[in-house]
Amino acid sequence: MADFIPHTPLETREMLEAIGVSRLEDLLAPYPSDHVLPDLSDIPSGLTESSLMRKMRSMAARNKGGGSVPIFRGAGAYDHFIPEAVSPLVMRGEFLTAYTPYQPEVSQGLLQVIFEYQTAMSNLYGMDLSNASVYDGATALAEACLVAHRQEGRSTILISDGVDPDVVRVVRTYVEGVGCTLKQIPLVSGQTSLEDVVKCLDGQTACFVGAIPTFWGTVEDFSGFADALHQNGSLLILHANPHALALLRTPGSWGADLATGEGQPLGIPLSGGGPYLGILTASRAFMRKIPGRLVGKTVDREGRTAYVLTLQAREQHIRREKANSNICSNETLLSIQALVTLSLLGPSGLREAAEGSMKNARKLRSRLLAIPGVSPVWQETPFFHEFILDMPMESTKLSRLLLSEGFLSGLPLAGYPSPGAESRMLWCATEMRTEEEIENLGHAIEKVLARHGGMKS
Amino acid sequence: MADFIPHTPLETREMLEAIGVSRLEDLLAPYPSDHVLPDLSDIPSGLTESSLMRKMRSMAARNKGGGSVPIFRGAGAYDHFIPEAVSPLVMRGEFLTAYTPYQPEVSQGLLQVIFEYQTAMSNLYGMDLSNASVYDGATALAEACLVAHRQEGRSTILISDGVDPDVVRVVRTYVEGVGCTLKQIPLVSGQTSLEDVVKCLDGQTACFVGAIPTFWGTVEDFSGFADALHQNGSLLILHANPHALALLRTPGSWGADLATGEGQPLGIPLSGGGPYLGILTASRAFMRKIPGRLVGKTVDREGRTAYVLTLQAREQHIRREKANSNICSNETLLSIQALVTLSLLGPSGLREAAEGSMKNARKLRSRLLAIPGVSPVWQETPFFHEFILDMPMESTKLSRLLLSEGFLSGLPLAGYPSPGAESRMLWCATEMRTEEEIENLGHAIEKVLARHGGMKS
Amino acid sequence: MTIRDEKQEGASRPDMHPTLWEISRPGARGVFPPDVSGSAVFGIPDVSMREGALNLPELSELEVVRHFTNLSHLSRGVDTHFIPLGSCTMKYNPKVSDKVASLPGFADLHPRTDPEGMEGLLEAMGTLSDLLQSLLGMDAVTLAPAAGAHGELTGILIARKYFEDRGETSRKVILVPDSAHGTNPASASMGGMVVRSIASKPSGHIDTLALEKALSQETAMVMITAPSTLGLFEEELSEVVRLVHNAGALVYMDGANMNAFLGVLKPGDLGFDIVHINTHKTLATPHGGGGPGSGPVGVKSHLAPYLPTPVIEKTDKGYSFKSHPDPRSIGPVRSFLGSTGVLLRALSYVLLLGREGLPKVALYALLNANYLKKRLEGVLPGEGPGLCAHEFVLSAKPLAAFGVHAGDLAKGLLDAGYYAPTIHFPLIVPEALMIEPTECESKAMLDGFADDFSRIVERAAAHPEELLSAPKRTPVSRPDEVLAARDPVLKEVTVPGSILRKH
Amino acid sequence: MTIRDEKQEGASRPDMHPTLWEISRPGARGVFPPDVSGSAVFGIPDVSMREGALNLPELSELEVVRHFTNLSHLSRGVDTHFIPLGSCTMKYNPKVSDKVASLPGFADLHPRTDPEGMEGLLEAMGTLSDLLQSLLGMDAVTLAPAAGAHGELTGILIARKYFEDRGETSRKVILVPDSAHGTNPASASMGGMVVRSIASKPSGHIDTLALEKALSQETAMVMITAPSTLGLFEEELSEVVRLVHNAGALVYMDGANMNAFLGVLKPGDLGFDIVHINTHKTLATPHGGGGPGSGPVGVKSHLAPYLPTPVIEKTDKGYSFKSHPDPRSIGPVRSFLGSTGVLLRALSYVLLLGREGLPKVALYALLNANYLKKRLEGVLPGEGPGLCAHEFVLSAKPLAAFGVHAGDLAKGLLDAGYYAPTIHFPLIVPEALMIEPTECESKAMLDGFADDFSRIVERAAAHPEELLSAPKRTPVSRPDEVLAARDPVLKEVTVPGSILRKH
Ligand SMILES: Cc1ncc(COP(=O)(O)O)c(C=O)c1O
Ligand SMILES: Cc1ncc(COP(=O)(O)O)c(C=O)c1O
Repeated sequence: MADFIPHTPLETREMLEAIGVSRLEDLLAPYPSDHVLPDLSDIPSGLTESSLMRKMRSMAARNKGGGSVPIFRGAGAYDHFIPEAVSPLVMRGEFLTAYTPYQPEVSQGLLQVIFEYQTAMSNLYGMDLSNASVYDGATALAEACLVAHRQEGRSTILISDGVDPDVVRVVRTYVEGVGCTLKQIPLVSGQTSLEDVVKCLDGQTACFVGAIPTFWGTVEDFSGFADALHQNGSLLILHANPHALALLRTPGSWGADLATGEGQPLGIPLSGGGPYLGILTASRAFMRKIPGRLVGKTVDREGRTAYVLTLQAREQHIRREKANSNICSNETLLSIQALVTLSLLGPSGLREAAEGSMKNARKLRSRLLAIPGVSPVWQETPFFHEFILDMPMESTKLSRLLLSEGFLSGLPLAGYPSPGAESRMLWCATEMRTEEEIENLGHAIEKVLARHGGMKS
Repeated sequence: MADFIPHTPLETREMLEAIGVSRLEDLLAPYPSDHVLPDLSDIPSGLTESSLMRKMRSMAARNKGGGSVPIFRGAGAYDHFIPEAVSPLVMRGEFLTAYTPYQPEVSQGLLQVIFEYQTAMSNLYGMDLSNASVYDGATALAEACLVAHRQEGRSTILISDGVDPDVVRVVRTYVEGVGCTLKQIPLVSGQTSLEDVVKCLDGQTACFVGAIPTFWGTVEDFSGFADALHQNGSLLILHANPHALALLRTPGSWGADLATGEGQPLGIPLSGGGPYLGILTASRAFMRKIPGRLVGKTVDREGRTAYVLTLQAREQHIRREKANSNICSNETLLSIQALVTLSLLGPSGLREAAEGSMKNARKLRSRLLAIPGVSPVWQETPFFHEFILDMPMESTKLSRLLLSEGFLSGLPLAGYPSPGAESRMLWCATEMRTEEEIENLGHAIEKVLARHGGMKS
Repeated sequence: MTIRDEKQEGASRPDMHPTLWEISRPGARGVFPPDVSGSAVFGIPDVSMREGALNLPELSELEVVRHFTNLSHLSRGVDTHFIPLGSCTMKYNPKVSDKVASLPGFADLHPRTDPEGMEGLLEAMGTLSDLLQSLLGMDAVTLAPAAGAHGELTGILIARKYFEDRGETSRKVILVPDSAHGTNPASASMGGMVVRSIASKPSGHIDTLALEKALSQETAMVMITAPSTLGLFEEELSEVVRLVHNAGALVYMDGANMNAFLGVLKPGDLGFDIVHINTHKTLATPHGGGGPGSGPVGVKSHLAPYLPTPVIEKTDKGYSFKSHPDPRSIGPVRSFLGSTGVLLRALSYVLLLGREGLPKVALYALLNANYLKKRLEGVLPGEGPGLCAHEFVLSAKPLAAFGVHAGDLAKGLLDAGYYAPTIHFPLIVPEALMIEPTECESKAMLDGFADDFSRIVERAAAHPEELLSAPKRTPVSRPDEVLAARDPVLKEVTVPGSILRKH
Repeated sequence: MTIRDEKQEGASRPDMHPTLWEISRPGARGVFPPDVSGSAVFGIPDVSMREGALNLPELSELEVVRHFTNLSHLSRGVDTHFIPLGSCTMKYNPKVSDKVASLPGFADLHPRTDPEGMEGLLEAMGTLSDLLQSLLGMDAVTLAPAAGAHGELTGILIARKYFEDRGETSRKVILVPDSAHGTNPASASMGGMVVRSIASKPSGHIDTLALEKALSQETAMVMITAPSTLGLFEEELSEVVRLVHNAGALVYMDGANMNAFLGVLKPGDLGFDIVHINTHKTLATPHGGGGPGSGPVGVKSHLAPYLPTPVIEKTDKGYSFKSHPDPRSIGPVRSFLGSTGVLLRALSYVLLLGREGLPKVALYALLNANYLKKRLEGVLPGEGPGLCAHEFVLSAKPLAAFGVHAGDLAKGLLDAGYYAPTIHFPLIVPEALMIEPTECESKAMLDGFADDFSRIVERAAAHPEELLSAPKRTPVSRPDEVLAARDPVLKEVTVPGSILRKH
């Protein structure tokens, strides 16, 4: 019951007349007549706005979102605090319904915001520069690997098992297309050993990829990695959670050539998985080699500060098959969202949120370890706001049972590669969790274990 | 945990120095020292944004809003359709956080919108002009009565029992302050008899007030009222539901001198009772006598169309104790909301919504009358989208029971003046109700009656 | 038809945006309401049905969205500009408060829901009431009034009823300082009282002797704005209160300027019997271009029985409507409980700030006002070197010699990228410019404003013609107000779609 | 510091708004995150901790709100202006769709929630998938790709895997008409394929003979944009499809222009094996200043096994994740299920329009394009008098004699209050201006645009200097792009608060 077509019947008639046809359907003349106006009987009738809202509200009610279940799961998407001022600013029609700022004179607002986003990401990652975004964290890392591959044509990508296995799968999809191979470096107590990496280096090594923190929550020491890689003519790529970089050592400071990340933790709603924000930063040496849009500062004809899309010669619309990437639409609105969030929090707010997450993760861990049958996987390995525990029940089953108790538990690691295992769960607590929620979760687990018995208890 | 104070400690120090004091508290010197910095221990500590949201969400969850119970209640506040485009437009910061447009050069957007609102209300009520709003429908009617009183200094206000008794109470509060008396005209089968009115007319009659439709849902015939009143030197004031005027004869067409209404049905959320929108319209003769702001069209120095606040000599900031009213802040944002809603619906949409309400009200009435023990109060009196029924149970009790079944029933009329009564309910159905909801309500009533027994069944 | 962009050269500022009626296209449709099936025979006699067309705009949804989005660009709010409007407290309106008011459960709650179905709202309103009671130092609070002026009227009616009940029916006079806001005398009149104006001393303070002379058996109440509209705390307030009470009258505080006291001074402690505050000033609820506001009123215990209905009370089971309100109540002053959408924002603000943040509001409001006053010292004459409260008044009188008035300075400030101060108020200061920075503006903003203000005053003396033709950088230049009032055009009378007929 | 208003005289357009870093005030605070108690000793060795300050802006909440609100005024969107960008389908983005995506249950859903906790989302995505399958006339659909180009890459990888599985590993060539969007060849390269460009006929249509010659045992796929980027439906499409299939290759449809077909023509019926669409064009999801988009891909049954994971399937219990995806799948192309926030908007759009509204989209898109084409006939040369599809291309070449280029006309249109058409694309038309009005613009808007366009072209010939100095009514004039690229400044390097140091 909506079509967003403004025409009155009279206007339609006048326009058809001006064109010189008599019916709307006459405009289909260039199309193959045997296929036009196909049967649409399998498409339902249009809904009014209020019927649509009813329908979608009832679908939404069948999901267990953070508003109905406290979230103790992370694994690449995090329930962080989003200031209420973010949405009214980001959703302003001027930003929301703008196109890519190809006409700079009427896009200065957007261009300046992107420029500021690039600044924020450069500073957060400790890197020289950032592009204007790519699709998500996984594709950001895949694109970075392709930059490394193109650099010297080398085709082996070493990747730490600390990187999210699901991200690794996306990287695989991307890089195998151009004939690269991935080689995974196993973790030792949740950390990548430099020796293991060095052992794998050869003339085909394009890069090594590490994670900050790892998928399993641990924080690594990448001392010496950059030197070893650079000596071999290989690049260091670090895939980092931008939220964690409020406290953890930056990719830039570890000597990374390229650094990527999933921007979702910076004020972007969980939203069932997207749209998220692919962060891609680099050292200046790669300025003309990275994919994606870049906004630069310049002056207009009267010498006023002005912003423009720049270095477009890297992009598909100029370079076509020789472009650095095929990316065209990116995630601009989400980059604005991340920027607004960071501006509202400021460095202190971001740091406090990260510290709050770490505090809560430690409280959660203590509470869970107090449950008989729950045991740690690594005792001493430093971690950020996630950690693995061995649970006294098959993890997928435990997760389901806890969901029906009203909690989104840690991620069941059944089916995950090592250190995942049938009975293990990857737990997370952000600054959004309260002591009461942690305590209630503890009780719920105890209740569930008592009722259903544990696998090992 | 918020104070919205931008100062850094350094800035505060510099500013104190410039002023020539050493501590912030020194700025309190002009205040009586024995009272400054009082004990605030009964005020809780500040909350972070997320704690506030948690607290307020849990309060909100203890209310039964339209999202959790279908609303079959009206009686002055209606659950009409509000297009989703309304809120993002009205909540734009430029409108939301603006002050009264005293500086027209930087308020043209706001002024034009108010001018358009005045146009929409004039057209809807069939009146020559509208002001820029007053507080709500009740105070609008009270202000209109005061206009009538000031006109010739007459002090009797005849008011039909068709007017919402709660609105009448507000009018009483207002007019008794200036020494007027209210005289109520009873209804006959839900309608005011012209004869009854004429009988009451005398040299002290300032005006007669009728309602479109009445509080009890009925639609009246005001033929002859204007003439009879005008012959007596009295005014006709009609208090009309603007939504109903999509279909019903307008105050202007009945010959009203002033017409008022509650603007809530025009796209304003129920919001527990406010802020709502007081509509006040008039014939041109009263242009300089009505209260409230007026926006007029004029030209700027270069002859461009421009809008300004005009005829301000009526207002308190110029005329002080001789002003037409004390009103200063009004309900501008709500007037914008009503205008945006009307623009989105257009005349056809408003008409369809009103017709939808009438259709649903009739379906509801049939369904309820099919329940044994439920009986009509008036059989033939025309009605808009509300009607009274005699229910086979004390109405306050029935209402409570139905609320716990998940329905906001008709308004219990226990305690209301005639035609209200212990067992009567004022039912309403807007276009938002579905056949399913009506049917479910019917079942719920049957269930409740069966379980609890009816008073009369 | 081209809707011109608002970013224009001054020399060729285009005509205004067309109105909704000018772009209306008969037959065009926007949003469709719910589709209700069934017969359209309603049994209403023709005589009671609308005759003729309903002249509302007919537009597509996109046209409506564009119209209002583009018009919004032609207005300045706190979200876009510094608004130094004295007596208006244009502070930041937290977005989180908007969110709270829009929560399901609040926004979709029918005001006549049975009390069992509105426990959350009653708790919210009861809590706000208690908090205000404490902050105001009063014994009871009503949240009903819809704005400051409405609070004043409520206060007047309470006083009136109070004296009637005491048999002192001759107490019909309300004394109001001449520096008071226009709503004070207007509210008194509306409440059927007689207004007497009390001249202020040259310093702007209440003339205590004049007041004493004016007090009589007929005096019902004295309305005092505190701090005054000049931003001054009455030197002799305690004496004034004593005199009024001795005369058997009540003392009312217009608390529109409560931002100067919030958390640092309780009106009740000063002896006031009644006080109203403006949530849309002190408690950071948005002004919305002129409203909605909300004007809670606090009273001392002797006046509590007179508060308007409905009354919320705290019982051991929580907050609920008082089922048997005091028969002495003045009755309801508006429909329903209050502007709860506004009051929820006020509550959110108070809860966010808490006991730590609330006194900072007043302290920093004083800091900003005094700092800016200092920075503008010597630029234009003001009240002298002492400390002001949350705002201060300057006089543009020295510029009159150049033909420049307060209003012209205001226009210059518009061009400089600000909203203007309040002008021509209070009436007792010739060519008044009343400046209130609020606690929310940064030192950087105040410094920029002071620089621009000083520059404008300098140029006003040197090149008055420049200022007289300001503003130049706004969508329109000065509108012809005389023309507007001569034969007022108060609504659009264009035939729908007129602007489109060009084609 | 004064943040200047954007409404300015051209002659004195002020410098840009300062950046967040320029107005940053070290020590200032905005919003506080949740307050978590407990020890801040975390057991992380110093070597792994951040060293040095985190250089992010420090501002009050109000400063942040003002910054972004004012910056928004410097950008044009569909909500403010007509955006006739060819190949971009800048149609109205329904506000109700934004609301749907923000509903609790959708917006706060963790992507790794157990399937039992995301039944509603799975139903939504499954339903959209089914609807698209029908509208595209394909046998299976993936919603994973994050944009059109991402859909293309997905399609390329599917084709590659398909031929690998068939043992036809030599099929590595992708043929792409030279009128194609840059993403087509770029995606092919990224998928490890070899790109060959096919020259178009002067008419803009595919040169079938040239194509036939190019086809070989090495051809994996031919990528065809339909309607083409010139707004033309390929005359010999069925022949082309036949030839490609005969050569054992696949035919890919770049469906970015699907708005011309929606509900009136199903790509599957035309013989395409793979098609992607851009929800941010055809299905009215907002472009967001450059993204997010979403690029669902439909395939015929022989390619269904290759679709990326995760796969949603319909069972008798509703929609669920396929627990054992086909081992032939190309694997995941992004994290999680898809850009569900975008896809929910696309679903809302399709459900609102339904079977009645969907074909109207294409019909009115054709109506608007053909009407505007007619109105501009004779103003600049185009493709000739025949019917176009949803857009058309003009060439500004005749103006080259006056030194005026397509880009200059674009700047003139900015001054007239529009966004510009797409320029310099497709590459095969010299001085191309590609105009796509979409179905959402009114006749009045198109008439105004046609008048202004014609006037600008006229003045371009008579007074080229005027156009060469355009735009004049925008916040800045033409930026120096050469300077920008010479030694690129890609981030703010100012010391925080630099702009404030003036005081
Ligand atoms: C001192 C003073 N009193 C009263 C009022 C009236 O308040 P309202 O506009 O909310 O009615 C104002 C409003 O500006 C004011 O400044
Ligand atoms: C014809 C065509 N193909 C592909 C694309 C790429 O789509 P996206 O920007 O979503 O990656 C576009 C975008 O403009 C296009 O116009």
